[in-house]
Amino acid sequence: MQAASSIGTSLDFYLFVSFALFTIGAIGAMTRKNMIVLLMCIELMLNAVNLMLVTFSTYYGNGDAQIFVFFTMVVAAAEATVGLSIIIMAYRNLKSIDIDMYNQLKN
Amino acid sequence: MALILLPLVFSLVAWFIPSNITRIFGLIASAATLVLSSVAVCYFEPSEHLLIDFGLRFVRFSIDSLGFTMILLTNAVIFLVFLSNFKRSITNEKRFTALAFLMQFGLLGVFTTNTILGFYIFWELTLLPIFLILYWFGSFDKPRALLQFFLYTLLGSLAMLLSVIGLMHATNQQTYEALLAADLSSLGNTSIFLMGGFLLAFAVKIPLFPFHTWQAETYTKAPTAGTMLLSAIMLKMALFGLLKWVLPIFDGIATDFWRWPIITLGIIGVVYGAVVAIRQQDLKTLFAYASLSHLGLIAAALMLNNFDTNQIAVVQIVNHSIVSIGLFLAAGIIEQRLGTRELGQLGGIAKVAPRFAFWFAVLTFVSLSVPFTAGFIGEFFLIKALFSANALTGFLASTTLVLGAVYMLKAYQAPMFGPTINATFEDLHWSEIAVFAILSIAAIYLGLAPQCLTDFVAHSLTQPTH
Amino acid sequence: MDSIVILFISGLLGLFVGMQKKPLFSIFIASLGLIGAGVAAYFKGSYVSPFASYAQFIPTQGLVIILLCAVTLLAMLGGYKRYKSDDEHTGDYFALILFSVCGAIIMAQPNDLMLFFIGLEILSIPIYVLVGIEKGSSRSAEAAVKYFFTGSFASAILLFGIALLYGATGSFQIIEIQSNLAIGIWQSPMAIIGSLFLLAGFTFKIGAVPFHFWGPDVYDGASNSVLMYMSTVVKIAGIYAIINVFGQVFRDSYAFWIDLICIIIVLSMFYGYITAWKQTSFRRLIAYSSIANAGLMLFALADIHNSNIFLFVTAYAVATIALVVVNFAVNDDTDSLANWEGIAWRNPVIGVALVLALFSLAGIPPFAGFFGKFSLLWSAAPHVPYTAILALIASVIGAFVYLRLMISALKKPKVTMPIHLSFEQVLVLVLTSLTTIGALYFI
Amino acid sequence: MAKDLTLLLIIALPLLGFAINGLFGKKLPKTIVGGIATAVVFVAFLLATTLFSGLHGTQIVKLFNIIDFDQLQINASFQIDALSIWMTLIITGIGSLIHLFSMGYMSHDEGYHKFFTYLNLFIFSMLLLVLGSNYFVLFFGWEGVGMCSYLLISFHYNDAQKGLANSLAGRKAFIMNRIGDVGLLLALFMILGQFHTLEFMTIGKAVQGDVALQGGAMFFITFCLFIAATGKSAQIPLFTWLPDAMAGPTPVSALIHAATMVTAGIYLTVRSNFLFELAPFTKDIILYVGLATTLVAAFMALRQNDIKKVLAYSTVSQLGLMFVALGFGAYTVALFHVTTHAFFKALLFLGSGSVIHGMHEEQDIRKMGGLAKLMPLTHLTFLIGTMAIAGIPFLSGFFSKDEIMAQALHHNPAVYAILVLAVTMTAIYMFRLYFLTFHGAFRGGDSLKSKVHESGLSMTLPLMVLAVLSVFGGLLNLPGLFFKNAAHWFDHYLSHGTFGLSEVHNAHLDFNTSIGLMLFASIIAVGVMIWAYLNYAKKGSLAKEDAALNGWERLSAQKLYVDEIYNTVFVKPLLTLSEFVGKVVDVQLLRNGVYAIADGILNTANLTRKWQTGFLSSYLFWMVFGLIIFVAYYLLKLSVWH
Repeated sequence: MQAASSIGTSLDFYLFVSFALFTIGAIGAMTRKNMIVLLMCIELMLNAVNLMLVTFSTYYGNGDAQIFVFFTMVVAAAEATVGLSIIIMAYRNLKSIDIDMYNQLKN
Repeated sequence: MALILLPLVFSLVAWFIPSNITRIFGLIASAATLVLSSVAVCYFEPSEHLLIDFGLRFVRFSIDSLGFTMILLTNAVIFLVFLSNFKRSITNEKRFTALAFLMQFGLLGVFTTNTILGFYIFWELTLLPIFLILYWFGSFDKPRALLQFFLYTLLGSLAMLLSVIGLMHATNQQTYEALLAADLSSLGNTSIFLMGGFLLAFAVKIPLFPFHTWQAETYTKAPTAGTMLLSAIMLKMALFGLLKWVLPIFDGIATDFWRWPIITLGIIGVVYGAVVAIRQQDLKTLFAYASLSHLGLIAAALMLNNFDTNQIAVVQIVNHSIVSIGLFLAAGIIEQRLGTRELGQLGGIAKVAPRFAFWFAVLTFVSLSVPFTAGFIGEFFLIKALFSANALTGFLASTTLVLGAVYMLKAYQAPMFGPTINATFEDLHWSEIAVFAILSIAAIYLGLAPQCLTDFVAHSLTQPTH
Repeated sequence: MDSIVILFISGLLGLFVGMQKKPLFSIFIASLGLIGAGVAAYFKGSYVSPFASYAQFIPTQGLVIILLCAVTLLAMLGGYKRYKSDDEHTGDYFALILFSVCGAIIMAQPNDLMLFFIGLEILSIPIYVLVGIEKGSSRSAEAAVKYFFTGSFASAILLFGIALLYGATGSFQIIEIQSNLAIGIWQSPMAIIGSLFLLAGFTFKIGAVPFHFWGPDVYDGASNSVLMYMSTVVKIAGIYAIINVFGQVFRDSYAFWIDLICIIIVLSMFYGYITAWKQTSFRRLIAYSSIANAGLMLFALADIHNSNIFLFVTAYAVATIALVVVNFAVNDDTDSLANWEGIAWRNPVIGVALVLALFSLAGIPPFAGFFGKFSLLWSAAPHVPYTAILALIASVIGAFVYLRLMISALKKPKVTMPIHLSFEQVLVLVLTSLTTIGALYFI
Repeated sequence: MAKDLTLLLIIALPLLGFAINGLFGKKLPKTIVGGIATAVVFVAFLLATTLFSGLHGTQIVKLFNIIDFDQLQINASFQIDALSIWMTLIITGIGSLIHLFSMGYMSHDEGYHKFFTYLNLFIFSMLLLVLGSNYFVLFFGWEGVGMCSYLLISFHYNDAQKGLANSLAGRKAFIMNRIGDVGLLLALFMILGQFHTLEFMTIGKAVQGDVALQGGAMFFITFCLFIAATGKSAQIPLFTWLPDAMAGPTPVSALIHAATMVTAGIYLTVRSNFLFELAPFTKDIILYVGLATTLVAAFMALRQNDIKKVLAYSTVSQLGLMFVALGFGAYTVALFHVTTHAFFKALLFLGSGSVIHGMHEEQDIRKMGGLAKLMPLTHLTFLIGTMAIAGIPFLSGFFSKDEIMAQALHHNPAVYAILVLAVTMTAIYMFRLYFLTFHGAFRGGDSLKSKVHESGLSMTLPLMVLAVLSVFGGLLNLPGLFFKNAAHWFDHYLSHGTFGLSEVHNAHLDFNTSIGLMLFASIIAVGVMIWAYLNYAKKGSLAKEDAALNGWERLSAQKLYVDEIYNTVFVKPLLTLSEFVGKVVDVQLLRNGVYAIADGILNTANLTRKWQTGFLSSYLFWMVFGLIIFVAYYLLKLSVWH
C-alpha cells in the first residue's frame, strides 16, 4: 500500500476536513430539532465520507472508491427522497417538523 | 422401542379420544406400558444392555438394568397416578392425560438415553408437561410461584447444558460408554467446573438445601397428581443422573472435590427439612420438607460413590417414590374431601373413615422406615455408609430417625385422631385402596428382599476406582 | 444471482399487477417470486449438507437465500390481511418487500463492502417506507421518522467505517482487506476505528446495545404485518453480513476484538430481557426480546470458523413470526398484553403455535430454539465460557418474559368467543409450528 | 422335630396369627379372633419348652440373606441358646397368659381384632429381637416392638376425652424410643466398622480375651448400646415415656411395658456382655444411671394416685435395679430379676387391669377402696404380687432382689445403702397402693359400687397362674445357703448356655453376710407392710388431694417436674427452632430472598426502560457516545496490547 499519487503530505489535510465535516454533521444531527436540518446534517456526513473516499482513492491510485462515491451519491439521493416524503407524511400527522414533538413512543 | 415410544403415541392419541372415556383410556394405557415393561424386564438379561438406535445423531438409547428399574418405576408411578386420581376430575381431562404421557415419555428418555445430550434434552422435555400440568390444574394464584419453580429448574439445567457442551468438547465423545472410558482427570480443574454445572442442576431438582425454596410452594399449590409426578419420579431424575452419569464419569478429582460440599448440603437438608417440617401446619408443605429431608440423605450417600451404597440408594429411591405417592395421595384425599389441609382444622378422621386411617397409617410407618419396609433397609445402610465415612455426618443423618418420627406422627395423628371435627368423610374408593395396597406390598417386599433389586441394578453400576 | 433477478422481476411484475387491485393475484405473484428465488438458490449453489456432523453448521450461500425467502414468504402471508385491506397499494407493498429481500440477499453474502453497502440500502429504504404505511397514524409516522433518521445516521457511520477501512487497507474486497489486515495493519488506529464504525453500523442493523434505540419505538409504531418482516429478515441478513464481513476482518485479531463482542452480547441480553419484563405492549416486548436475541446471535462471532447460526436464526424467525401473527389476529389496534389473556383457549391453532413458539424462544428442548441455542453455544462456549454463563443467566430472565406471556395466554379467558383466523394465518401458524418441532430432525 | 424348624415355627406362628387376624379379623367372631391369637402364642410357648428341654450349646439357624455385598453380609438368621430361649419362654409364656386375659378385658372393645393383631405382631417382633443371631435382626425387632408399642399405647385414639392424650402418649413413647434407637444404630455402625459383621458369635469370638480392644472404641460402642437400652428400658434420661405409656390398654402395659419390651435393654446388655466387659467405664455409667433411676422412680411412685402410674414408676424403678446389677457385671442376676419381675409385675398389672375392668375404667385409687370383698380373687393375687415385689421373704422378688443387694454390698457398700432406701420406698408405695385399693371403705360412690364385679375366668386364670409363678419364681435361683444342690440353677443355666457369660463370675458372699442381708431385707419388707397396714387399713389414712400435699409429696406427685423440665429444655426450643427456621429462615430469608433477587433484577427494568427516552436526539447521542467509548477503549487497549 504505497502512496501512489501526488496527494502525498496533504493527505492529512483532506482527512482532517473530512473528519471535521463528519463531526459537524453528527453533532448537528444530535442537536438540531428541525427535521429538514437533520436530513441535511446526515447528507453532510455522507458527503464527508465521499470526500474521504475520493481522497483515499487518489492516495492509492485506484478507482474503486470513486465508483463507490457514485453509489453513495445515488443512495443519498434515494434516502433524501424517501426521507422527505416521510417528513411530509409526518408533518401531515403532527403538524410539526420539530423532532422533539415526536415523542409518543418511548420506554 | 415400543417401550419408549408408546407413551408418546398415547400422549398424542389422548387429544383425539372422546372425553368421556379419557379416564379409562389413561388407566388402561398406563397399565399397558407397565405390563409391557414388566414383560420386557422378564426377558431381560441383567448383565446386558438393550441397545435401541433410531439412527439419530445425538440421541441413542441403551437400557441396562438400572434403566429398566427406573422404567418400571416410572411406568408404575404413572399408572398409580392415574389409578389414584381415578375418582378425581383431573383424569377426566384430555390435557392431563396427554401431558402425563408426554411426561412419561420424557422420563423414559432420561432413564434410557445413552448420550449425554440426549440426557439433557429429555431432562428438559419433562419440564414442559409438568409446567402445563401445574399451571392448568394447580392453584397458583400468582404466576410468580410457578415461575419460581420453572426458572429455578431452568437455571440449573442451563448450567448443565454448559457442562454438557464442555464435556462433549473436552472428551470429543457423547455416548455413555465412551464418556466412561474417557480420562477426565487430565482436565484438572475444568472437570470440577463441568461437574459443578451438573451438580447445580441436580441440586435444584433433588433439591438440596439452599436450592429447595421452590419445593414447598410448588408442592402445595400443585394438584395432587402433579405433586405425585414431581416428587415420586421427576426428582428422581436428578438422583439417577448423579448415579448413572455424573459420578462414574467424573470419578476422580472432580468427585473428590465436590464430595464433602454436597454431603454437607445433603446432611444440612436432612436436619433442616426435618426441623422445619415439625412446625408446618399444611399437610403438603410438611410432606414437602420431609421429602427434602429424605432426599438429602440419598444424595449425600450417593456422593460417597461407594458400590454397595449405590445399590442401596436405588432401593431408597424406589422407597421414596412409594412414600411420596402414598403420602401425597393421603394429603390429596383429605384435601379433596374436606377442602383443607390445615392440621388445625382437621381431626378425628380415623373414626369416620377407618379404612383410610389404616392405609394412611401403613404409609406413615413406611415413611418412618420401620422394619419390614424398604425404608428400613435403605436408611440403615445409607446412614451406615455416611457414618463410616465420617461419624459426625452419620450421627446427624441418624437424627432423621427421631425428627422424622416427630413430624410424621404429628402429620398422621393431628388429622386422624382426637376429637372429630369433620363428621362426614367419604371413605376410600377402591381405586385408592388399590394404590395404597400396591404401595404397601411393594414397600414390604423390598424391605424383606432388597437383594433382588440390588443384585439387579448392580450389573449396571460401575465399580468406582477408588 | 438468479434469485435476485427472479425477485426483482416478480417485484416489478407485482407493481403492474397491483394496479388491477386484486390482492390475491398480487400475493400469488409475490409468493411465486419468492418460491422461485428459493428454488433457484437451491439448484444454483453447490449444496453441501451442512449437517454432516454437529460441528459443521456452515451456511452455504443457497441456504441463506432459501431461508430469507422462506421467512419473507411467511411474513408476507402472515401480514396479508393487512396488505389486502389497502388494495390500492397491495402490489406496491409486495414489491417493496421483494426489493427489500433482494437487498437482504445481497447484503447477507457480500464479498465486497461496496456491494454490501448497496445491499444494505436496498434492504433498508423500502422498510423506511413500509414502516410508514399507516398513513393516518401519528405513531406510524413517528416510527418512520425515527427509523429513517437513525437508520441513515447509522448508514453514514457505517460508510465512514468503510472509508476508513479502505483507507487502511486500500481495498473494498473483503478477502483483500483480510489479507492486508493480516500483515499487521489491523493494529493501525485507522483500521481499528474503521472496524469499530463498521461494527456500529452492523450492530445497528441487528439492533444490539448500544445501537438498539430504534428497535422498540419502530416496532411499536409499525404495523404487525411489517413487524413480521422487519423483525426477522433484517436480523437474519444483518447477522449473516456480520459473520461474513467480520469473520474475515477480525480473523487475525480475534483475541483483540472478542471482548467487545462479549460486552455487546452481555449488555444486549440483559438489557433486552430485563426491559422486556416491564412492557405492557406486545410489540415493544418483541422489540426488546429481539434486542436480546441479537445479543445471542453475536455469539456466532465467538467462533469465527464455525458460526452455527443458521438453526438459531431460523428458530428465532419462525417463533417471532408466529407470535406476531397471533398478536395480529387478536390485538391489532391496542397492542396491549392484557388482551392476550386466555387467547390460547379461544383458538386451538393459536394455543399450540403459541406454546411451541414461546418454549422455542425460551430455549426449552426439544424445540428449534433449543437446538439453535445449543449449536451456537456449542461453538462459542469453549471460546468465551464466562460470557456463555452470563448469557445463560440472561436466558433465564428471558424465560421469565416468555413464560409470563404464556401464562397469560393460557389463563382461563373471561371472553370465550373464539378468535377467527384467516386461512393464510392458519397456514403460517401451522408452518411455524412444524418448523419449531421439525428441528427434531437435528437430534 | 428338628430344632431349626421348631424355631422357625415359634417365630412364624405369631406372624400367622397377625396375618389371619389382620386380614380376616373383622369378619370373624371375637372368640375365634382371640382364640387364634392366644393359641398361636401358646403353641409357640410349648414349642419353646421343647427347645428348652433339648437345649444343647448354641445353634444358629439361617433363613436367608438380607444383604449380600462384598464387604458386608447380613443374614436373617436366628440363634438358639440359653439366653434367647429363656427370653422366648418369658415372652411366649407370659404373652399367652396376657392374651388370654385380654380376651376378657377387651371383650367390649370395638377394636378387638385390631388389638389382637397388634399383640401378635408385637410378639413376633419381640421374638425377632431376642432370637436374632445378629444385631441387625435384633434391630429389626427393636424397631418393630417400638412400632407395636406405639400402636398399642395409642390404641384408644378415638376416645372422646382421652383420645388425643392417648395418641400423644404413643407419640412420646415412639419418639423417646427412637432416640434410643439412634444410639443402637450408631453402635451398630461402630461395630460394623470395627468387626465388619453383626453376628453375635463372630464378634464375641473376636473380642474374647482381647484386652487390646479395651479403650475408646469399645467405650463408644457400649455407650451407644446403653443409650439404646435407656430408651427401650426407660432409664434416665429417657424414662418419661413409660408412665405416659399407661394410656394403653392394661394388658398392653402388662405385656409390653412390664414383662417384655422394657427388658429388651437388659437383654441387649446381657447379649453384648463381651463388649461391656471390655468397657469398665460404661459399666460404671450403667451402674449410676440405674441407681439414680431406681431411686428417682421409686420416689415418684410414692405419691401417684393412678393405679397404673404407680406400677409404671415401680417398673422404672425395678428396671433401674436391674441395671445396677448389670453395672456390677452380674448379668445372670439381672436376668433373674427380669424373670421374677416379669411374673409379679405382669401379675400386678393384670390385677390392676382386673380392678379397672371391674371399676368400669376408673383408675384413680382415691375412688377405690374396699375392693377386697368385691373382687376376692383379684385381691388375693394382687396381694401376692405386692408382697413379691416388696420383698416379703421367700416370694420370688425376695430372692432376686436379694441377689442384687448382695452384689451391691460386695462391690460398693454406698450403693447398697442407696438401694436399701429404694427398696424401702418400693415396699412403701406398693403397700400404700394395695391398702388404698383393697381396704377401707369404697370411695367411688354407690352407683359405681353396685356395678363393681369380679372378672371372668379368662381374666382370673392368668392371674392365678402368675400368682403361683410369683410365689415360686424364686426357686429358679436359690441362694447357696439353702439347698446346695438346687442352688444357683439359673446362674448355671445361663452362664453355660450363653456366649460370654461363662467368663463372668458373680460374687458370692459368705454365709453370715448373706443371712444378715436377708434378715435385714425381710425386716424392712415386713416392717413396711405392718406400718402400711396400721396406717392405711387401721387408721384409714387416705391419699391426699393435690392441694393438701406438702413439699416432698408435691415433688413426688409432680414427678420431680421432669416432664416440665424436658418440655422447657428440649421440646419448646425445638418447636421454637422449627418455627423460627420455617418462618424466618426458610420463608423470609431463603424463599423471599430468591424472590427479592428476582424482583431486584426485574425491577431494574424500571430503570433501563427510562433509557428509551423517546427523543431521537438522545438516541443519536447515545449511539455516538457508545461509539466513542468503544473507540477510546480500543485505542487505549491498543496502546497496551503488546
